[in-house]
Amino acid sequence: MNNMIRPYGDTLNDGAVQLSFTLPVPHSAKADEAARQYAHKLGFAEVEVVHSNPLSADFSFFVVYGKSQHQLDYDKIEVEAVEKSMDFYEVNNYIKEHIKRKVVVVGACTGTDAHTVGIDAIMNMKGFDQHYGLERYPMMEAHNLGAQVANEELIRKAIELNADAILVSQVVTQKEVHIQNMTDLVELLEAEGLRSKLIVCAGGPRISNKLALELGYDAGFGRGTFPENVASFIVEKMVERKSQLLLTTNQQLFT
Amino acid sequence: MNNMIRPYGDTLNDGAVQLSFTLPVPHSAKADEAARQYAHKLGFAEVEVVHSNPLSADFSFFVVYGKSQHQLDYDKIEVEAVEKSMDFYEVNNYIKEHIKRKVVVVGACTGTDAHTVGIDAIMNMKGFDQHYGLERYPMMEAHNLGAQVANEELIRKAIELNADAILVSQVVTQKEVHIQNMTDLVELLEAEGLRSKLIVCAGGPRISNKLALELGYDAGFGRGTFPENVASFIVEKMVERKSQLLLTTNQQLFT
Amino acid sequence: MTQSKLNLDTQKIDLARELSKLITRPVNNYIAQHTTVAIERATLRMLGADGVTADEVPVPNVIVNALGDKLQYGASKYYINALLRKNMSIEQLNEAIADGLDITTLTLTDMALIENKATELVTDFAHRVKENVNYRNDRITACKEKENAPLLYLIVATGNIYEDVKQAQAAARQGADIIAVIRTTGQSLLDFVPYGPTTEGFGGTYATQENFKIMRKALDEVGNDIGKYIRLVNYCSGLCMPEIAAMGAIERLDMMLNDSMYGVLFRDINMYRTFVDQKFSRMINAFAGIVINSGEDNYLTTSDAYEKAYTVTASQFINEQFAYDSGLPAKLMGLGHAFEMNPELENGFLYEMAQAQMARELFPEAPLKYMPPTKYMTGDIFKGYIMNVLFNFIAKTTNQGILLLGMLTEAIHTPFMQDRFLAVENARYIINNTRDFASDIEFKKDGIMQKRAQQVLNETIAFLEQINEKGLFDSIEDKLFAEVSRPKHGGKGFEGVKEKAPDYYNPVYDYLEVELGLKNKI
Amino acid sequence: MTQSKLNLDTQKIDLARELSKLITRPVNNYIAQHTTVAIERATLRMLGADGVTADEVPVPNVIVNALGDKLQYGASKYYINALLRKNMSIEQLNEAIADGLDITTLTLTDMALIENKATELVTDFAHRVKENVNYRNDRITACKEKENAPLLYLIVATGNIYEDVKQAQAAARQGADIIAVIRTTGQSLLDFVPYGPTTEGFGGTYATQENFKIMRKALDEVGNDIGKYIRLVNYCSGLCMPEIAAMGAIERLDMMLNDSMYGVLFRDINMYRTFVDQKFSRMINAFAGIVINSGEDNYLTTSDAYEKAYTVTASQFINEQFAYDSGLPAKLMGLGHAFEMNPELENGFLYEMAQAQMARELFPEAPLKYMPPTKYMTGDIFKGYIMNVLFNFIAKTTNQGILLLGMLTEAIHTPFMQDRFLAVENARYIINNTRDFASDIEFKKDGIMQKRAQQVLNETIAFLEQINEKGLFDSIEDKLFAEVSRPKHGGKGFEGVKEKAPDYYNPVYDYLEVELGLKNKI
Ligand code: B12
Ligand code: B12
Ligand SMILES: Cc1ncc(COP(=O)(O)O)c(C=O)c1O
Ligand SMILES: Cc1ncc(COP(=O)(O)O)c(C=O)c1O
Repeated sequence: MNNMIRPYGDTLNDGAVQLSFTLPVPHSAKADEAARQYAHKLGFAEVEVVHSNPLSADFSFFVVYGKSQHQLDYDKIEVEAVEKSMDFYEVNNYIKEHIKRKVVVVGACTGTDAHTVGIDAIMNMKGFDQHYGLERYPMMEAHNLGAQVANEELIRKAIELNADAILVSQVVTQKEVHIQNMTDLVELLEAEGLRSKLIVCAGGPRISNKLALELGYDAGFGRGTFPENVASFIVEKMVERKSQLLLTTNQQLFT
Repeated sequence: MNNMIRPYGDTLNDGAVQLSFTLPVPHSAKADEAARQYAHKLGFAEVEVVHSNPLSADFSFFVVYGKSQHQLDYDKIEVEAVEKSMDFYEVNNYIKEHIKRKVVVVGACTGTDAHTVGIDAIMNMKGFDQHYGLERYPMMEAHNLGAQVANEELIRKAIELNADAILVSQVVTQKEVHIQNMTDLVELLEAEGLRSKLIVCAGGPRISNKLALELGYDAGFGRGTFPENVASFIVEKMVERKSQLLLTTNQQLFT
Repeated sequence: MTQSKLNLDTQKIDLARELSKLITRPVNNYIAQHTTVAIERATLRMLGADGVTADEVPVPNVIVNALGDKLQYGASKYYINALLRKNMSIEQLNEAIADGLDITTLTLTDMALIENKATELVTDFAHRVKENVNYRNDRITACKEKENAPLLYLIVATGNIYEDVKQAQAAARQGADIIAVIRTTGQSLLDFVPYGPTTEGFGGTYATQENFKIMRKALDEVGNDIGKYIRLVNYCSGLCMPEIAAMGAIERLDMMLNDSMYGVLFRDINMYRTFVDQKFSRMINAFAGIVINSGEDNYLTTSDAYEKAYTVTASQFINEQFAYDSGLPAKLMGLGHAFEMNPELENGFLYEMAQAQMARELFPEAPLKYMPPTKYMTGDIFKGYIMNVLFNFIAKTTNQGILLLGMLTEAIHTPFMQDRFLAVENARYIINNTRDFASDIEFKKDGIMQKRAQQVLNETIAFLEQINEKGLFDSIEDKLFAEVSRPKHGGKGFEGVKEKAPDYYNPVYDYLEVELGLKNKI
Repeated sequence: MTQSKLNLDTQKIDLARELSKLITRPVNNYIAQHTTVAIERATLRMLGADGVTADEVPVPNVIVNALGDKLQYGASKYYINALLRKNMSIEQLNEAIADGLDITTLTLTDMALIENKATELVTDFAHRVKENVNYRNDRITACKEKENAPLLYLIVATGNIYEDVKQAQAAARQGADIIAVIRTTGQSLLDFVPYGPTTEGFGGTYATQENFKIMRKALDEVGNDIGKYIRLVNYCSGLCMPEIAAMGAIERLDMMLNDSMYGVLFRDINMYRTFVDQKFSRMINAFAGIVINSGEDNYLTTSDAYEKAYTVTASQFINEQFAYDSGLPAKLMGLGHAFEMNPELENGFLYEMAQAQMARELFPEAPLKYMPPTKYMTGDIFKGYIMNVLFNFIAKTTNQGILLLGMLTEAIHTPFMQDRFLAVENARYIINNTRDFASDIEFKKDGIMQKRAQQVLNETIAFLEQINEKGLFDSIEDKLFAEVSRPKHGGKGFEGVKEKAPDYYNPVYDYLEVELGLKNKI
């Protein structure tokens, strides 16, 4: 069955959307008309340029309302995000039961990125918003390398500590620096034959699970992530990998 | 020559646009993804759902940024709006010189619409934002009938006062009531054979020149109109009509 | 109440009240001698009249229309007489009238019998209303701590009562304390109240008794769910003022837009009609514990808020006096004012703060109703959102009672669902973040705010003196309010005003006068 | 300055200043005995050294690298000696060095000749800087009335100096008083200053002398056009602190981000290096009339603004003392702080107001630099815009000097052109609308705000006492600031610190010490 949706202002399917943008043209009636026609190009009807303002001699700002004519089949939307996760206690019990030893995690904010607050929120003792960080998990051994850490250094530490999982934080995304940086890490891991032995997760306010998967990570975590979200993912993934491996190679993990 | 433009965030043609809208779905990761895909449908790339919030059990609100892939040829934009206009003194002199008698204008906010402030701004002595209203023009005779005036009543008055122009204000636009109301007036005028004898203008915050022309008016005036804008238009249109008439019928107007 | 910040001269305040008493006295004399078609219809409704004819004419209108000049004796005795004569139940009689029965032709029975029956009917009505009042009070007491202070007031305006319900329930979940169902344009000029559930309103939804019932139920539902009592508002204005009051009392509305002069000035309703109607409507509201919201904000949509601030204050005093005269206690007086200073005005924030604080100090017990910026809102929704921040800030800092939330799209369309959400987010942020700012600051002695308030109070007194000299009727004719002139015998609805006969009879009026302490029990 | 609102104990304020003196004294002793590669390069620049080698190594770096251990005698005499020995013009010498001339191998001539030449070169430098100061002062005096109060500070961050120019000129036309060109990430860790115009920055634009020149010209141009003096800001932080100061003095920058401890805490630069560098950089800024902006706001991006407010105040006292020690007058001290209270905090507005007002009263002559909300900004741009309203409100009401404008898209991207416009619209609206609110209110005696400020002042004193006991170096190592530990001999750039020889020679340093009154003329 179809479940076609549209934006909603005050009547179902009215398609009402608010937009604001700048055009590189001088402020004038012609500019207003251009803003209107531009919104039409985006698929809006009943476009109203409700406000416009010069920003400089060559730029103008617009606030526009319109009724979008597009619709979307909501039933066809698929989300890869892990919507539920275990909590602190459940994760630790799960490890005790299924992995039976401490899980080792190494994390860092990599490249030239100096934003530590995000990775600290996930890893440090005190955690974030009343949610303990991984360092507080009795069944985990968490190493937070801080910020501005080179990918090579991160991998070196992961080998040294015999890590099960690597956590990468990327906050600065200007000129797609994060893509470059994240891709490098995966390539380095593959070159060293480590990729399949590790769970590799990325996080940051502009990171989505989709993007992370595309770049060859096991998962990505965006704004509002709590430590237990990534902890759940790691331990479940480890157990999933183990059973797959048992099936295919009869090899023993977690030893 | 083409002059293709796109919205501007911080780099020419980056296409950056801010949107906000509500979708009739419960707040969830799936909803966020739907918002993202919806923006894609509108022609945006690099869509980021930077914020979302439940509005009720069945509705969610989103703030989205994206980079529009559409472009618009700015040279092809045509505006019908009168961008320049004479000022108070010029209008009066123009009338003295070209029309040589007082121009009679009748205005009202019609239908059930009770918003007088707009038509008052155009017609009352004191005018609006330091711009005198038409009642102050020595070469005009302006009659403001106020609000909630029926179309029939307006026409009756126009005939009685031997008006040259009719001014209609429409502020309430819900359920397109203004379209109905404005169309009625033109039909009534045509039925009485008066349409071509009068300059008929409309105004209001949601009225555009384009809309007014479509509905059979001589011009439409939106937010921020000053009295001299419509005054200029009326007197120039009168003179233009006169010369056309002289050419075709040799008939004498303004007598 | 926090202590005075403005250092206002209490003698001047007393003088303003004195003047208002003098101003309203002659009007009250006129009121006492007159009834109106709307008062009679309202009375009939409270006695039980209801339903419509096949052409949608409400039963109360049928009766009043049939009575013609007999209205001077009051419609009640004819209705009650018919009940007795026909020996019908209320429902049967209503149906019979809807089907064409003319009760005015029935011979009148013994007045003592009628009075007995009247007592029974009035008791039924009073019982229902008192139950409403008790229910409301209990719920409010129980849910007190979840309420915002000031109470957050949001509107719905879809035109369709069933859509309104969805919007209203969502708004309540977002944090609203009060929901107003905006009325369709033009209803205030109808001399009857439409009937049944409606889905075809126009920029608002018809006020009908059935719509009241539907929304009341919906709000109780969501309220119980979230542990709050959600107040319901409608418009007790226009040609049917007293009838709407009666319907509101019966269906447990909690607030009513209700002003002693709004209809005259802004809807061109005849002034005699409005003054007579407003009194009875307020008596009903008072009895039902309904908070009234007066409409002083409307002055500022046409006049400048800085220049004409005193007209707002003067009108508040007059509204207060008329309200007292109707038995309405101060705690039910949601006196209106509005944040409409030009945002370009240097120190506009201070003038607005002074005005709002003055309203607070002049009417310390009234749950003032503070209206958001509308006039200077434009399509610049971001700037509009700032204006709403300052508005919420002043509302909290001057301890207003009822906060109508400003919409960032005020200049564009009736609110979208998201606009309401953003409005609540704005208000709650400010209220929480500035919680005790009011009690943590003082206004500088003889500073800009103190001087401004003192000046407006002086202007108010001068204005009230002028009105007192001219008389209120002539003052309105002479454009003293809202820069508009209303001729005494012009406007809508004058034909509906009737002089009472010496033996005019209205058992509801009599009952309410006693209940409200306006007259001693006989 | 308006009179005190907070009723702070002046003895406590004096005590805090006393403690800061005690804290900085041992650091100053260390500073006096050391120079750094950056100080020497800066000195060379002020004497005229400039240009780069074929592999983009700046001439000052070439010289300093070649000097090796001789640096303890100061680089100046070698550079001047080469001028004399080679009998070259400055330009010729610079070119020769860029081409490979090693001036450190030339035999030193008579010190008297060197000193003579030094006087000539220093005079040239001083003349240029004094002209800059005079020009700036004249323009500011002439354009005073068009300035906003507080001054509105906007950033540009395209990475390309030519794009920056467009954005900056637009911002100035929108109403900015100050333009800061954000530096590319990582530049603070480079131990040299890149050369020439650049177009490839990363989240910001390289600070180069040519870029300074280009932007200075662009701002003068738009400033003359609109009748305002537009101030230009860059970052005098990182491993090249003194060099950037020198370049800024020459190219007429007006403000510099410059902090005595920021590099240590937030860029992991070695503490000895930073303390030594900051002194000379501040002497240059003082001489050039450049306002410094300290970086206390950074503490609150990692620590909680309510809990750790005292670290900000303590750091302001320390920054002030170091600034005085460098000859910087209070009127050039843009001491930093920031609006970073959690917006969910009940009465957060009051705590923030108390903190901002306290900064105002503790440093009455300093043009405080107030940073906007960043940490609690989210993708909810509407809520962010409210936070910016409250920020602007507090800035105006507590009479801050320099207002960094908050961007509604702070949590999303570096500012779009429209974001800057909306920020200016927000600030100007609030500044105008609340113009005299500050002088029209008083804080309640022993109210929430007064008590909060008094508490933070007490905590500050306790904290300064603790630092004084431990010593500043150990305190930093022990995580007392910003919840981060920096080992004394760790971090970047320690190898660039050199003990001065007894006959260390630096004519610019000597000149500035006298000019700034740090030492009496001999
Ligand atoms: C604090 C801050 C700083 C501080 C950092 C202090 C520190 N020690 O971290 C300072 C002042 C030093 C700073 C500097 C800069 N910053 Co900054 N900064 C911010 C700010 C205000 C808050 C970031 C933050 O702490 N968020 C709180 C944390 C808890 O959220 P989070 O990082 O999203 O983390 C959560 C999730 O994303 C997730 N997560 C994050 N990482 C990971 C990893 C894993 C494995 C998992 C599972 C989850 C996860 O879980 C966390 C908890 O839910 C933001 C703006 C904003 N309001 O977001 C700008 C911002 C991030 N900074 C920005 C920039 C550009 C810079 C500079 C480059 C500016 C410059 N040119 O100088 C510099 C240089 C820094 C550098 N070299 O990287 C930009 C980035 C723009 C972009 N998208 O590219 C922003 C958005 C501001 C802006 N609008 O310009 N910044
Ligand atoms: C003031 C006001 C009122 C006052 C009107 C007082 C009065 N005497 O006019 C009161 C309180 C009575 C009122 C009532 C209602 N209002 Co009203 N009101 C406004 C408000 C706040 C300002 C309008 C205004 O005065 N603008 C200032 C004038 C100068 O601007 P203007 O009208 O655009 O006029 C300029 C131009 O448009 C042009 N112009 C206008 N007319 C003409 C004519 C000609 C010939 C020319 C050349 C130019 C011209 O020139 C003028 C000067 O530049 C707006 C919101 C807003 N901020 O815009 C809502 C608004 C217009 N109202 C609205 C509504 C829905 C109502 C009600 C229907 C609500 C209700 N259900 O009760 C009622 C009923 C009124 C009715 N029957 O029509 C909606 C309309 C939505 C829509 N687009 O349909 C608005 C937008 C508010 C909202 N968001 O809901 N309102
Ligand atoms: C007192 C009062 N009644 C009624 C209304 C609503 O308008 P209408 O007259 O259309 O019911 C208002 C609106 O502002 C008002 O203030
Ligand atoms: C004093 C100071 N210097 C410099 C900077 C800029 O950072 P960077 O170290 O990258 O130059 C800041 C930023 O907040 C600062 O406060």
